[in-house]
Amino acid sequence: MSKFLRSWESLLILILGITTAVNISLAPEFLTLQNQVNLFQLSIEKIIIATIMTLIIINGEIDLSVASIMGLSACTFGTIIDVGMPASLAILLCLGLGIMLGAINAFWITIIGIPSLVVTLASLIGYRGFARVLLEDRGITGFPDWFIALGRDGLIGSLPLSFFAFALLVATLSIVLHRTGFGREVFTIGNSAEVAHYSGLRVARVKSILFILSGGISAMAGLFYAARLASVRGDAAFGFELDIITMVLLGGVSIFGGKGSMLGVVLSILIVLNLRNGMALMNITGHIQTAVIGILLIASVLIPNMLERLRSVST
Amino acid sequence: MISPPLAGERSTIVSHPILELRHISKSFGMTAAMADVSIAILPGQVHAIVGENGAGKSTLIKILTGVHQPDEGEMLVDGKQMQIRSTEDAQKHGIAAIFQEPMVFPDLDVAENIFISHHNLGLVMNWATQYQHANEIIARLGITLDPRRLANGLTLAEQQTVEIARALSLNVRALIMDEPTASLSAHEVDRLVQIVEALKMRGVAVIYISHRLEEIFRIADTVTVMRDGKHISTKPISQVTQQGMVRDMVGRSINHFSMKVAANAHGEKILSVRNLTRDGVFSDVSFDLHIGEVLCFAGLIGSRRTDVGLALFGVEPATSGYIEVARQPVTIDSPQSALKYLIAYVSEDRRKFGLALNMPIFANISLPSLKKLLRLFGLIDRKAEIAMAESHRERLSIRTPNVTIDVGKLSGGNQQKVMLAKWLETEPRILIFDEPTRGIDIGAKTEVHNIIRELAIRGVAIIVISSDLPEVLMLADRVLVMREGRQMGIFDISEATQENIMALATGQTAAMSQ
Amino acid sequence: MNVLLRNFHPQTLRVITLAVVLLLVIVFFVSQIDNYFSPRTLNRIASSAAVILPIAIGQAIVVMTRNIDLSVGSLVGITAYVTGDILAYAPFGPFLTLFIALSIGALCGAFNGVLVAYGRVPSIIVTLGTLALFRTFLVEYSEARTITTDSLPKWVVELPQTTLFSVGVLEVRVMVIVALVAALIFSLALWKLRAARKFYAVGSNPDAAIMAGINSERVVFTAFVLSGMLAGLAGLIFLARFGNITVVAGLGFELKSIAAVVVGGVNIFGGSGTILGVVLGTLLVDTIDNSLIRWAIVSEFWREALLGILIMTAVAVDTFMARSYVQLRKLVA
Amino acid sequence: QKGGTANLVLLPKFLGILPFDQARRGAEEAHKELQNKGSLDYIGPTPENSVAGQIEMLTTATTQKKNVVMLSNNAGDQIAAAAEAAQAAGTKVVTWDSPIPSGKGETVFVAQVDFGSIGVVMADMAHSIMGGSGDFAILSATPDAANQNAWIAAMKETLKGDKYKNLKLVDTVYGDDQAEKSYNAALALVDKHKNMKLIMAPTSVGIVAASKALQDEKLCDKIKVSGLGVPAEMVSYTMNGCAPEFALWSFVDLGYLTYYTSYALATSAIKGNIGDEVNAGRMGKFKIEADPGRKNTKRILMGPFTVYNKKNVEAAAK
Ligand SMILES: Nc1ncnc2c1ncn2[C@@H]1O[C@H](COP(=O)(O)OP(=O)(O)OP(=O)(O)O)[C@@H](O)[C@H]1O
Ligand SMILES: Nc1ncnc2c1ncn2[C@@H]1O[C@H](COP(=O)(O)OP(=O)(O)OP(=O)(O)O)[C@@H](O)[C@H]1O
Ligand SMILES: [Mg+2]
Ligand SMILES: [Mg+2]
Repeated sequence: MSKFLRSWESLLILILGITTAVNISLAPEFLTLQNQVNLFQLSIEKIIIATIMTLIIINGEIDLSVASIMGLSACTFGTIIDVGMPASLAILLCLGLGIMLGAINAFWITIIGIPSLVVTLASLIGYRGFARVLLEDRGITGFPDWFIALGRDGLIGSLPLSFFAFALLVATLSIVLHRTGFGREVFTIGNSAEVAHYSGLRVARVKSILFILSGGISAMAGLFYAARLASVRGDAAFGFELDIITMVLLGGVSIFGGKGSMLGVVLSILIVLNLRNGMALMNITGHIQTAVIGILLIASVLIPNMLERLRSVST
Repeated sequence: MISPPLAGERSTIVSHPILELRHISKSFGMTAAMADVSIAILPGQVHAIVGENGAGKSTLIKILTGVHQPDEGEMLVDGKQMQIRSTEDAQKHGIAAIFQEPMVFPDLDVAENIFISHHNLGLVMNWATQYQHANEIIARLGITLDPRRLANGLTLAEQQTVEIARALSLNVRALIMDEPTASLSAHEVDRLVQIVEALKMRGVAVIYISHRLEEIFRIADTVTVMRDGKHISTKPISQVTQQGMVRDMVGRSINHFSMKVAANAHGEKILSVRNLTRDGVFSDVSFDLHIGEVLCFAGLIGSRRTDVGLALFGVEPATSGYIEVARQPVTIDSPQSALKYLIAYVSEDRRKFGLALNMPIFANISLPSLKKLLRLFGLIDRKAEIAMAESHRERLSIRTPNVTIDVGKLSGGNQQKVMLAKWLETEPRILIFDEPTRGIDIGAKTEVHNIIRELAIRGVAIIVISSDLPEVLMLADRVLVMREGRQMGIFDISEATQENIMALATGQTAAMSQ
Repeated sequence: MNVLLRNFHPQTLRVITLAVVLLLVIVFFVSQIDNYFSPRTLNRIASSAAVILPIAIGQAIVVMTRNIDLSVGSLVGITAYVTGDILAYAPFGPFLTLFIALSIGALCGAFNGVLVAYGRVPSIIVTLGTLALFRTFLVEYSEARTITTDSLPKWVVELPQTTLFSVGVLEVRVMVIVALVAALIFSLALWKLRAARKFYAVGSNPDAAIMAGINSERVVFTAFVLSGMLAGLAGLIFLARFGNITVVAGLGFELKSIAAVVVGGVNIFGGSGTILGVVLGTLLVDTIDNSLIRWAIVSEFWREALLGILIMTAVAVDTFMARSYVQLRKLVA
Repeated sequence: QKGGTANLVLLPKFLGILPFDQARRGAEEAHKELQNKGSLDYIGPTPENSVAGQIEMLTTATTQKKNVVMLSNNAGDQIAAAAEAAQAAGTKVVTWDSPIPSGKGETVFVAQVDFGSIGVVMADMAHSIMGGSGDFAILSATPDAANQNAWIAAMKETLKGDKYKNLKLVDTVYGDDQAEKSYNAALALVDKHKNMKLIMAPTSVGIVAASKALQDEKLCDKIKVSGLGVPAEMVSYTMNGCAPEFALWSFVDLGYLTYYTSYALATSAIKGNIGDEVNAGRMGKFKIEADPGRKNTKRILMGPFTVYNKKNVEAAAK
């Protein structure tokens, strides 16, 4: 779109190139197929949600409750299996639950008119609480084999179903966002909800659709999580929201809405995954990993800003 | 702190300029907004700057006040070279500005809005005295505004007066006004002119930008014309004619100023409004609108004309009353429902309600008519979209390298044109313009007037809310006058004069207005 | 009535609503929990809120300027730990210690502030980064040691039980007073200090602030320094209250403080809010939290779910009241 | 047996906490003693990201073809899949401190003490502190902590015994291993249960927080604290009577033994079957046996643990 965005993405490509080069030269195992599969597999649920989070943040909102919806849907799945109902039914119920949880968020945000940060902060706490209510101190295992296989085994090659779900989401959401009328509405509302309203756009409807989608996709991610780990517990997916938001912001999506691209987010996802994987292979602890990503996040905005300023001063 | 200017106090003998720009250039990417401009500002004088939209006037102001840094050239304050890095810096040098787009703090009350950036009022607030001072300044401006009211919800005109009050209270040596009267009506303009006169007496240098040429002739001592970022001429007002000034502005002679043409032949009744009321805001507005007719709403600022427009567009629905479109009773409770009946509304506040500033021109133009561009699976036809934007760019002569740049980067007048384009594209049956020519230059103003008339001829029913009385008289077939939320009367254009409209608008009886 | 309505600042109403909601919550729990309305319970809730209150005030100031500070939790951790560590070597008195804690906090806050105000990096990005960065610093610095009460001077260990004065059976504790004094100072400053009003201005319309000649960079920077300082104060209170400090100290406080701030009626998009509201918001969240764990018929596992629901309800009630008030006012005007 | 090559990873629940650091010291001691030519990495996730982080780190170690990952499991059965994948790729998983509940993917669990006997010890401490009768409550870490849950279950089992018939467990609450939550939870217990005489906290964070809370509220003469704690952190509360008795084992030894076991597995000195014997340097010989607490799993029992009181706590705290 604008020049700045283009340069942001080229910056990301540069960072990605450097990270990959460093990883290849310093971590011999990096390029192995298994490692490349693991690299996605380990964070697959986060990156799936990052796709819809991109739309939500471009829309000028935020959804902090995604990880709690994931947790609650995973725990609901566990509970349903535990009482002996078939897994296929459980899957449907959980997806429905996710959509409902998203709709509850949407209700407070669009109908009552409370800022999404506040609403989803409360539902972050509340939904997680219901996961606790369901499972208390239990963990649930014993899911059907086909379900577990779905989460773990390769569907084509060694790539599991969840990977294709991610790819499909990236493709469709990126077309929706950048090529369709709905996407244009998302951008416009993010830019100025008032202008959008005055232009006859149905602001509440667009927002509701996004939050409901977010609920559904988070529930799906929760199911992938349950399948991959073959077990659920009350703390499933705890704290994932910050990682997801970090990826989206590093992708150049403006936290104030109205700006960003799916390409940027995909690049940023690749960077974060590569970086984490590379550091893990170099035996760097979790704290340092998080700190490095934090520094990268700040630096990726700070350095272009500084360069811009230097340029304007020197000319 | 706030000493009212004393009438009769004579300005000291003018010797050297307070402010001087020498060979200033500034470009934004490819656009050269200012190229090698030099001017000197003398104390006790009103220095008007005129030019077409995008000529670089606002850029000049922003450089004088430190919002932008020049690429080249130097600035002198009191004959000494200075760098002004921020508006704070500028204020320290005694320079303050009223910017083109009013900027208030919605969460602060009017009084705080006026005094927030004062540096010498002491550490501790005294709310009571602050309100008192605010009242004094507001009174001088001749408007009614409660200093305790939050700025949130002020109309554009009210915001502009708050900004004027803020600048006046600063006790400056050089005051820059970028289209201060763009949304004021004649009444308030008169007061402003008086205040400017008084400032002049005290030796304040005033830089005055306006597209209303008659104002320039009223108050300016010197006129500088800019075109395409270049300095064209600086002359004492006595040596300037309107024709000559316009020629300098556009680079050629224009003769076809807006002129009143005979009223259109009206068609059928398309809109009928009866006793439209929004509780506590306006009440009992009733009128009919016919195909091909231009109905103008006149009134002072805050007379709630905009609110009637908003009600008809469904943004702030009316609480009672009756609306009929094409003889069908309708309820309009949202912009979508208004658009469904092919009613469009061009807001007076382009930055807040009109344009998504960080989106490209084409996306802004296509926004309300996006449906036309949708193809299979809801994909947007990009080519058609660009073509749509290009056609408007040509028709309205929007000054921009291309239609893919962000609207926010255009000059104020060009933004206004983009907003007009956006609503023209919806091809409505009923089109409400709220201050349609706010901030656009006379060339373009003529163009807009022509467009409005053309639309009317083509069968669109038009409502124009305008504070610009000459404009009202020129465009209208009928004039509806409002005052404090009430409809004071409707004139046929044949009976309407500036005097009788103002008399109704200010609440004087017809007898008193002789 | 009319005059009353017109002269009410919307914020005044928020505060009154909050107070009413808080009262309702208390009345509810009084009916549910035996012996609830006792000096003892009051004391405990107050002491618990005293840890969060300073952070919430700092957060509120930052939020008023249309920013957010996610690093406060890590800041509390750093101050609590490093101050504890310093005290172990040099058992300073209260004032010097307070100075040290505030300085540590202010320093970290300044780091955030420079990046946000002068580096022009959005605050959520900066503080999301420093949330991790500060915590990592702490983990590296601590080398897995724990600060224990034994290594702390006696006055620190005894601070939580030190009472300033008693009103009947109600003991008013020093830490509660310290937190309240902080609230009072900032409340007064935001109301009365001309410079402090600029926090509102910058948050209300950042562009206008620049145009009006407000040095918004300095204002935003100051907000972060203050937030850091107040987190430092909270760190000191944390240290005194819990005595045992590990690297997880203050984990998750950022969300708690944001919850207190939004419940307290501070506009998350900047420009408005009062410290009194924040005090009530903090008390409300903390009271709900601390009452739920005392409510016998609610199982341990229902607590979080109820907390989420109650926060939502409180905010919704507040929004409704504020909205109907605005409507009422329009009618009257 | 010395001087072999084994690449080992010590993976605690998270970093920065004393007990885990002690385990590291034990492991390093063993690493030196055994003159291992391979590597010993001490890595861990952040507390907020503990579950996902442990799974990630275990998977990475598998990719790196490490021989053994020594895991203090914080992820419950959620890590079983990764552990099974590790085993399949030839990386053994030895758990310590906290096992994988289902035992899936776990080679052997190095148990600090017999989980059943911790139940007995806690019950005994409660019995002796309360003088044989009274109400008490448990303040645990998180509802998800496998080891804590096992100990609580074992204690409840023990309480059924005749000796404890006058002890009444009235409540179980969680402090999420956070100081302020545990502190508030302790005070809430006090308010909720008027006749409560003891808070039993089988977690080092909970026990100090509860002790501090009762001390601050001057309740120590009415209500006592007990459980599992680190002497250095507990010494003042034991000396002033708030927490007269608590228990713990040596984390240094636990790290040491876990290392020896893992090294033996890596160098194929043992297969990891029941009956295999680990020669653990200064600690002597240990046998792999069936874990009585979990079906189809194996453990090595370290033991013993120490009960600390006024007499021995000061020395241990040094
Ligand atoms: N921030 C910006 N970025 C890019 N271009 C800009 C920016 N601000 C102004 N320009 C360009 O500079 C030129 C001069 O604009 P300026 O706002 O000074 O015009 P103006 O004379 O004030 O016009 P108007 O009468 O419409 O207000 C225009 O072509 C405009 O597009
Ligand atoms: N005393 C008041 N209290 C609250 N709001 C007021 C008050 N006076 C005016 N307003 C607000 O100002 C607006 C009234 O003016 P409106 O915009 O309808 O008039 P207008 O004639 O178009 O004036 P303008 O020329 O300023 O646009 C309304 O939106 C209303 O909310
Ligand atoms: Mg301009
Ligand atoms: Mg108007």
